[in-house]
Amino acid sequence: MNFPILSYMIFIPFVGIIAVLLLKKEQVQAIRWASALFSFIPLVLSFFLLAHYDSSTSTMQFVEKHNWIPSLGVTYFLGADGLSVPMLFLTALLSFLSVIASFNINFRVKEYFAFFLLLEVGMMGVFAALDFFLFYIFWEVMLVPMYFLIGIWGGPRKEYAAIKFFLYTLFGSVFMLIGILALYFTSQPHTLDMMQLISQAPLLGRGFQLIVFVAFFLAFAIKVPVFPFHTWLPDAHVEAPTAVSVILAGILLKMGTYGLLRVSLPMFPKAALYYALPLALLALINIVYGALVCMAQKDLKKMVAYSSVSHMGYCILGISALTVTGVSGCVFQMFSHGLITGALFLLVGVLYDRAHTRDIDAFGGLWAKIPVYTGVMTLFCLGSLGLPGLSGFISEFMVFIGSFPVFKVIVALAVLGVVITAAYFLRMIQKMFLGTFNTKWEALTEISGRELFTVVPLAVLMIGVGVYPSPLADMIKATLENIVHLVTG
Amino acid sequence: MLPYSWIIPCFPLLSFALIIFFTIKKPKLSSQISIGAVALSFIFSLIVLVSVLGNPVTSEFKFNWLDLPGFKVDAGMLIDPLTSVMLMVVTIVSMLVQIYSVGYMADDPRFARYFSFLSLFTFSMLGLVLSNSFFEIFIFWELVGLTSYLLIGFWFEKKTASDAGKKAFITTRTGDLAFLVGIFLLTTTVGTVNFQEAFHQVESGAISSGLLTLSAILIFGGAVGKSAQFPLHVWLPDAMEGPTPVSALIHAATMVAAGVYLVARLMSIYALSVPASLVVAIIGAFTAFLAASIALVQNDIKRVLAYSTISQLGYMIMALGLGGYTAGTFHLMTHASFKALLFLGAGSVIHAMHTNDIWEMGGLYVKMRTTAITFILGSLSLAGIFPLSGFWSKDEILLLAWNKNPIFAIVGMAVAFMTAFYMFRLCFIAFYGKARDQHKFDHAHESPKVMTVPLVILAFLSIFAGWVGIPWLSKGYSSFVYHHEVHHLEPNFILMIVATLVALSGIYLAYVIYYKKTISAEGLKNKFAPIHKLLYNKYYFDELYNAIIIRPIFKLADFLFKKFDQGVIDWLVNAAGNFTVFLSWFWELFDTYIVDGAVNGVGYVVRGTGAVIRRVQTGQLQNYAFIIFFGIVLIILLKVF
Amino acid sequence: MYFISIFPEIFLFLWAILIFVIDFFLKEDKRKNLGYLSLLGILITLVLLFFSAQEDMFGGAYSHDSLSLFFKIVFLLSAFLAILVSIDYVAKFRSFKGEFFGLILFSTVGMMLLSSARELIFLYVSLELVTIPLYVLAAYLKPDRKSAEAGLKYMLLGAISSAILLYGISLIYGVTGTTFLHEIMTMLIRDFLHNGLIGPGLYLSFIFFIAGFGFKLALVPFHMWAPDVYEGAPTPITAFLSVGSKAAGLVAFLRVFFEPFSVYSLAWVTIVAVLAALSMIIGNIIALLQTNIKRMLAYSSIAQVGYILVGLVAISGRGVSSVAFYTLAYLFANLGAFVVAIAFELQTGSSEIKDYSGLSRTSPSLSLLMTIFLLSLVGIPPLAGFVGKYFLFAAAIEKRLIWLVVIAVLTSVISLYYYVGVIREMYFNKKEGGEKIFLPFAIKLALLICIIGVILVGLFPNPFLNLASQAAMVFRY
Amino acid sequence: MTLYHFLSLSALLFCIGIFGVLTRRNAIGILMAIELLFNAVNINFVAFARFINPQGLTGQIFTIFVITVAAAEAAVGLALIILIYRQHKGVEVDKINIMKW
Amino acid sequence: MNLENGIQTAIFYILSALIVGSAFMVVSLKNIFHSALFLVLCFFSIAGIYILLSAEFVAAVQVLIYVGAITVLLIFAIMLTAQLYSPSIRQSNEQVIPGLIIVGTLLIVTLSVLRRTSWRISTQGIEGQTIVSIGKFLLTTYILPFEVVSLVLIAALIGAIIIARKE
Repeated sequence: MNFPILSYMIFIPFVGIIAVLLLKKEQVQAIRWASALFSFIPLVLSFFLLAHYDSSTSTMQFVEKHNWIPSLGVTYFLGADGLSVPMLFLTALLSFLSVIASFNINFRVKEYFAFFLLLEVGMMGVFAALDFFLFYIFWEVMLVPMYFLIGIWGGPRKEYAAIKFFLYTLFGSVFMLIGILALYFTSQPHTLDMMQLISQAPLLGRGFQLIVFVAFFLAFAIKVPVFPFHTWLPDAHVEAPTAVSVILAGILLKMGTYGLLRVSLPMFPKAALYYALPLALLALINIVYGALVCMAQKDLKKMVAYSSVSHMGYCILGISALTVTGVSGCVFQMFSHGLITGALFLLVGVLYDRAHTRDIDAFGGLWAKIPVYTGVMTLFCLGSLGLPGLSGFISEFMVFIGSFPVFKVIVALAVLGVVITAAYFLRMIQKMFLGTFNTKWEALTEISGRELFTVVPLAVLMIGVGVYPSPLADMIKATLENIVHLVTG
Repeated sequence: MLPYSWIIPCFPLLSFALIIFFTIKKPKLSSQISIGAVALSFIFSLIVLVSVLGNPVTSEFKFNWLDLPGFKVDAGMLIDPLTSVMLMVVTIVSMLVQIYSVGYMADDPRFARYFSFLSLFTFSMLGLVLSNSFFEIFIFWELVGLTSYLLIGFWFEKKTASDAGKKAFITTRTGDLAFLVGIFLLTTTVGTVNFQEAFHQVESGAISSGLLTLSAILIFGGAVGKSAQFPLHVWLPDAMEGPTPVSALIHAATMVAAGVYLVARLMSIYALSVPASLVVAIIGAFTAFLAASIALVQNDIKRVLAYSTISQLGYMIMALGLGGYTAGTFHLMTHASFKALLFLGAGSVIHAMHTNDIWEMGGLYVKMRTTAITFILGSLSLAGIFPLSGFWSKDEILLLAWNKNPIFAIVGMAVAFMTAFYMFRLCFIAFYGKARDQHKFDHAHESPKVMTVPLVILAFLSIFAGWVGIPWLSKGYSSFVYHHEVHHLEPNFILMIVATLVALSGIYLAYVIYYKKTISAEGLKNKFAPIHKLLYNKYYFDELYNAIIIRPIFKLADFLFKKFDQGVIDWLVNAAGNFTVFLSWFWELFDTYIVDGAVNGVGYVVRGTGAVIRRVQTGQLQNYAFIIFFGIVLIILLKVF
Repeated sequence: MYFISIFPEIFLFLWAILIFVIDFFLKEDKRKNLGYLSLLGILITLVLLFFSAQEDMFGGAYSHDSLSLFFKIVFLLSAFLAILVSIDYVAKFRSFKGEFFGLILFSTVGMMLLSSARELIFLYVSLELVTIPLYVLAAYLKPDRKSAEAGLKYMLLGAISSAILLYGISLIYGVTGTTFLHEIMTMLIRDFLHNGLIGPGLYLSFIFFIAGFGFKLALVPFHMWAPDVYEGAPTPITAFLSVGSKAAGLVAFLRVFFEPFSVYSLAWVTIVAVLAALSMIIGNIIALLQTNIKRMLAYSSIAQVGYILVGLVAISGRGVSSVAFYTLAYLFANLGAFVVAIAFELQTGSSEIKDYSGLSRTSPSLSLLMTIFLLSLVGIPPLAGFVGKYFLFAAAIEKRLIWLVVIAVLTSVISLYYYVGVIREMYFNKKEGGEKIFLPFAIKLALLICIIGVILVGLFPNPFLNLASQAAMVFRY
Repeated sequence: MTLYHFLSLSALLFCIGIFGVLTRRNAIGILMAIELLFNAVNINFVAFARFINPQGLTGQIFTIFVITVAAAEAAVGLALIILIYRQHKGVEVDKINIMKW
Repeated sequence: MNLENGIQTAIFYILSALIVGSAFMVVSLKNIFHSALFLVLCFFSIAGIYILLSAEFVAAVQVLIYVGAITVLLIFAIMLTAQLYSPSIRQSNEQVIPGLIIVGTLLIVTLSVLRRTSWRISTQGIEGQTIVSIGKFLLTTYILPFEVVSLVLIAALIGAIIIARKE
């Protein structure tokens, strides 16, 4: 189709920024609705994307390619395949919902929404870009608004968290930059076109692959985050305002795994095979370690944050397996974790807005007071702890079954994570919602319509994917088969 | 009709949805919806049973659910005689329990929610029974676990209740881990998750016996968790914190039987692996004995029943372990009826007395005749007195054990004896003698019809349900539900008589001690004080687990968070700090904000070096000149020479 | 039709004289308008530049080629912006408002000549023409002790460095017997072919050259003057120094080291690479601790030179073009930052970073611009700074200078910290009673130019890249 | 009397000049030392002109330019010194360090 | 070696001794005024060296500009900046020792380098009137720097005025 849908998805939010900037500081409502509108259009477009996507082939679709900086071999090259389409949809959805969820921001509203839309531009771009230069640009563009969003509207230690996030991620991405350049100069003819680079991948020397893989891995690992690089995450997630935590957990973390699938595997097949085991071990650490650390948390939001560490571990495990099922499991996990954790952060925010505390022990017996909230929260917790029938389960199961033949012991150990996850979520539910009602919270009000509206779509999707996953599976299948084939040959 | 039997679980699911979303505020209507739904599923399962009886073959209905290379799942149903029987059991018990609950839960604020959960449970249980693949059965397996969690913790204001729920969920899930890994092992080896195909593969020797055994044992782990077998039996007694009808439905009749059902369903795997089936048998026997012995001294009416349930489940597991597909499932069926009856009876007693402690009851026979009679009938059936259902099924198992391996038979006898004893200890203390707590006694009264009627029906069942398995029947249970070929055991009269005598002696002993009181209970207790203590404290399992598993895990978690996530980092910070101290008589280094995180450690170092280097910038023009020439000289020395 | 290639310089010089003359007839308060006059002069020069022939003159002593064209544009741009922001700044001076512009123009003429100089005497003299006015300008805020100190330090150290340079020149002259670069080249090539090794005398002169130019570039360890002078000098001059004179030093460096010395590139490239690494490390690290924005930018500019040299040491067409391109990108971003600093200083009289707190509340647009400039200096896409750095690193990586690039990227991560420190002040902290920063027309215009430059060069670098790569074609590699 | 003699002389002078630059506290002293530096360079030039290209004489011409520029620099320098003197009532450069670090 | 050479050598050494000695005085004397005077001496002897190198014109310029202009300027400045004859003021800072080390190494290094370098000594000496040829060169080949240096002078002039003038 010649209609440049991807460009529209990327740049309509940008138009939104301009619109917001043109509005007056005082017209709060107008700003809110404008940004809602401009984040809603991409969502609509993303539905078109889903509708028109041809899942039978692994070739890029909705391709747009224009020369941009010939002298650097840079092109404006967008495209989507089975890997990026779900992510684009998720991005559009979560962004829109987060914008709605941010309606309760009353402080420097104009700047807030401007930055937020900029963030959306960046995310969309990363998932659509097929030219490394472009990819890197979008990758970096996100950091800036994220820095501001955390730093201005964040919690008590916001400045620290913000700069930590910025430094960490920049640190990773500069190595990616070196990697990109290295690729550019080793490719013959020199190119930044990911597709061409992939097609040239077999020609790359093993040693070269091993080194450059690490360069890229640093960038992606920090985003995911993989174990030794995870310490930015709790700070950023906890300090960030609700909507931003949603984006952080829902989209940004996925960029790491997306990068691994889009770049690391197909471009460095030999390295991918070489590093499979270490990767799996890291994944194991992520899963178990993250889960265990969750157990020790008193702060609800921090717990959810660490749970992301644990859950992204499954993604890494699936990738390291290098089997179609495992990798599909990874993509499933990316998608469902986006839904579930996004919703969890939204709900945590809902409670925090009312109670102004996130201390798990401070609550108790809330079920009696706010049953609906409890119900929704419980539902998502169950989804997160991998209850069958919800998306979390199917993705974890796929990851396991996909990687079991490869790493029997590791998987057997990783399954422990499932129980620990159950343990800390149930503990949390019990402490907060069950038990005798803590009369301190008499004044607590039930979740509002707007807030409910932000989580219901996520719940629907979560159940939908959990009960009938094949649409998503079919969509990603061809692409992932191709990727895995590229690696394992 | 069979192809449409997917409708059966749909009714409860529908009612669940209806109640949650619409009638949560209308208790009466909700209960009607729920009961109506289960009634409908009952009717349909009846039809299924009939049609299966018509031609007892295994039939599967499936559609593609997920298709990935290496992971292909066909969702669907597997319907064979066992399934049809289970459907009956589940629907009947669940229906009766729900009716009973209308009375029992009458004045509960969350009446509607209660029924919605029950429907959800019924749905999951039916789904589990109908499953045609490892994947599907695991899904429903977890769902019943969830519902059980919700229902145990139904009175969540009670800490004990919510604790019990959590404990149940996590304990069973621990078993499920093994189950899951087992599934991975098996399915990835045979390359399919579908039962039929998997069995076919296994029988055609697609998997080495070692792996088979391993996976079989791992999968059995799931059963151990669900059916509360040793060593994961600890959750079931605590689960009694839930409403009694729930205990009756989930923790006596159906869910806990799921483990047994699983083993039965996978008979063709266990049949092929001798060691695995041996493990199963031993675990079963051991649990049966263990639980029975604990039950001897418990004072909480529900706990006694709970332990008896565990021991009975052990019985069935043992039977299956010994290859008694028929016997095991048969006992499962009969047990469902009379154990449900007993629980409901206990429920109605509790309803009347507002206590669980049998030592506060007594002489209730006069007050609540129906309950008492039905309860005693149930006990008789459980004790295995001719000609009640219990007799036939238990006899079947003992017979099997005797033929296979007498040791198990002897254990079985012992268990039977203990069973008879503790059941009638219960009966005598609760229903005979004089009232111990006069006040409670005065307020006691017979339960309403809506509760007693189910009791009567169940009593009826627990008398006659077993008769379908009378050995002399030519077309009895054994010729309907069997694995591969019918092996019709020759009834063994001596064994029957011995079994009956054992049971009777148990009853007599109880009679002597607790009715006639010719032997003093206290005396016994004191004589065997240590044993009593041990039994009374359930062999200290909870304490053991708490000490060796739960606390360590929390310790570890705490350690990881406190020490590692912050400790290591602190270490780096300190390292940086020392570095700066070593470097500096410069105060800048210390006025930086408090930090944690390796990044800041590095940051520290960087700033430190910065503070050092900047001191070269003295503002002294001539120092600058000096630096310039110094640099030049250095370069010359390095390069030119 | 084309003018002779030196015509723009002559014109600009005459224009400067014109400024001095008119200055006499104007009243003190009118004199700031001379600024607009000199702007006009620069614009005309710019136009003439494009209409002047690219040719050699004076027996190859002067040659106007694509390289000098590019850098002359850079010089004129920086001079233009410097004067633009001075127009309101000169109010600070009690007298000699007109001469201020005149001297800037003089220095600019010097730079333009320097960029065309291919003969060492001429090169030296025009270098002095660049610096001597700058000594004066640095000390222009006479009553201010800092300014005077800056002037003195700059002057004395500058004289020393030019003495060193001269010594180097004398040695080259001794070895080759000529001062014309192309002749030197032929001589050196002959030597090279005759005996491959480099003679020690020649080597010594290389080192002295590096030292001499290193001073102008503020390259570690010859950077010491920069922070003090930048802090003390009038801010527009600091801006001009940080871009104009650096670029001048750069172009001289290119001329000398890429034409005659390229034969022995192996001998000097490692030295330069190491110095570049040192500059990046030291510049960035010390900048972390600065509290004064001018001083912070001084150190950052030291680091920036390091980045520029990363491209230079990859002795290749790509390298040189990347150097040229980055200079342009750096010009816009750095001058932009300075313009904001000047606007702030004019109003509040302070250039302490902590006084910027809460700026985003009182004057959002200004702080937004500042943010963009700083981020461009960090090298965040899609701004000019990023494309520039990308290009530089590309050149280096092509030549397998991985270690250097790794240092570069790591230090740029460090640099993020202090650049963002300013942003943090502006956005995160709030201050009571901060009033809106008033922007005079000239400042507005300057800001506009800079922001357009930063974004345009970032998003559509093509034309600039072509210009740069043409500039690089001057040399053979 | 070879080229080397003259070069050594100039080197010596240069070094003395550097020494002066590094040690003189008085700004004017430093300026003088700088003049020494220039003279050293000049000797180099003239010597090379004499020994390397006698017909070119570039060296001598260069010297003339250097001398001229030196004069200019001296003028500016002294002006600056006077300015400093007015402010500090002294010309000791090590007292002039408002700006550091 | 013939007499002429001998005399030249002798003169060279005398002049060198003068130069180095006076230069050393310049940088080391406590009294800045005296060092200025020694500077004059130094410049004169350097002029002598130029004559030895048969660069008469340069020598003349040296005398004119350096001795005539610069030293006068210097002394003038010294006068202006008062507190001359107070030997109490330390004239050298604490960098003497490191300075000596650096200078020493630099000297040794430079000398050895110059020694080891092979210079292309041309055989023929300078003949005829250097002044004429210099004049030619200045107005032909080196016209450009010649012009530019005038700009430098103007700039310096204006600058000096601006800086030095009292307000």
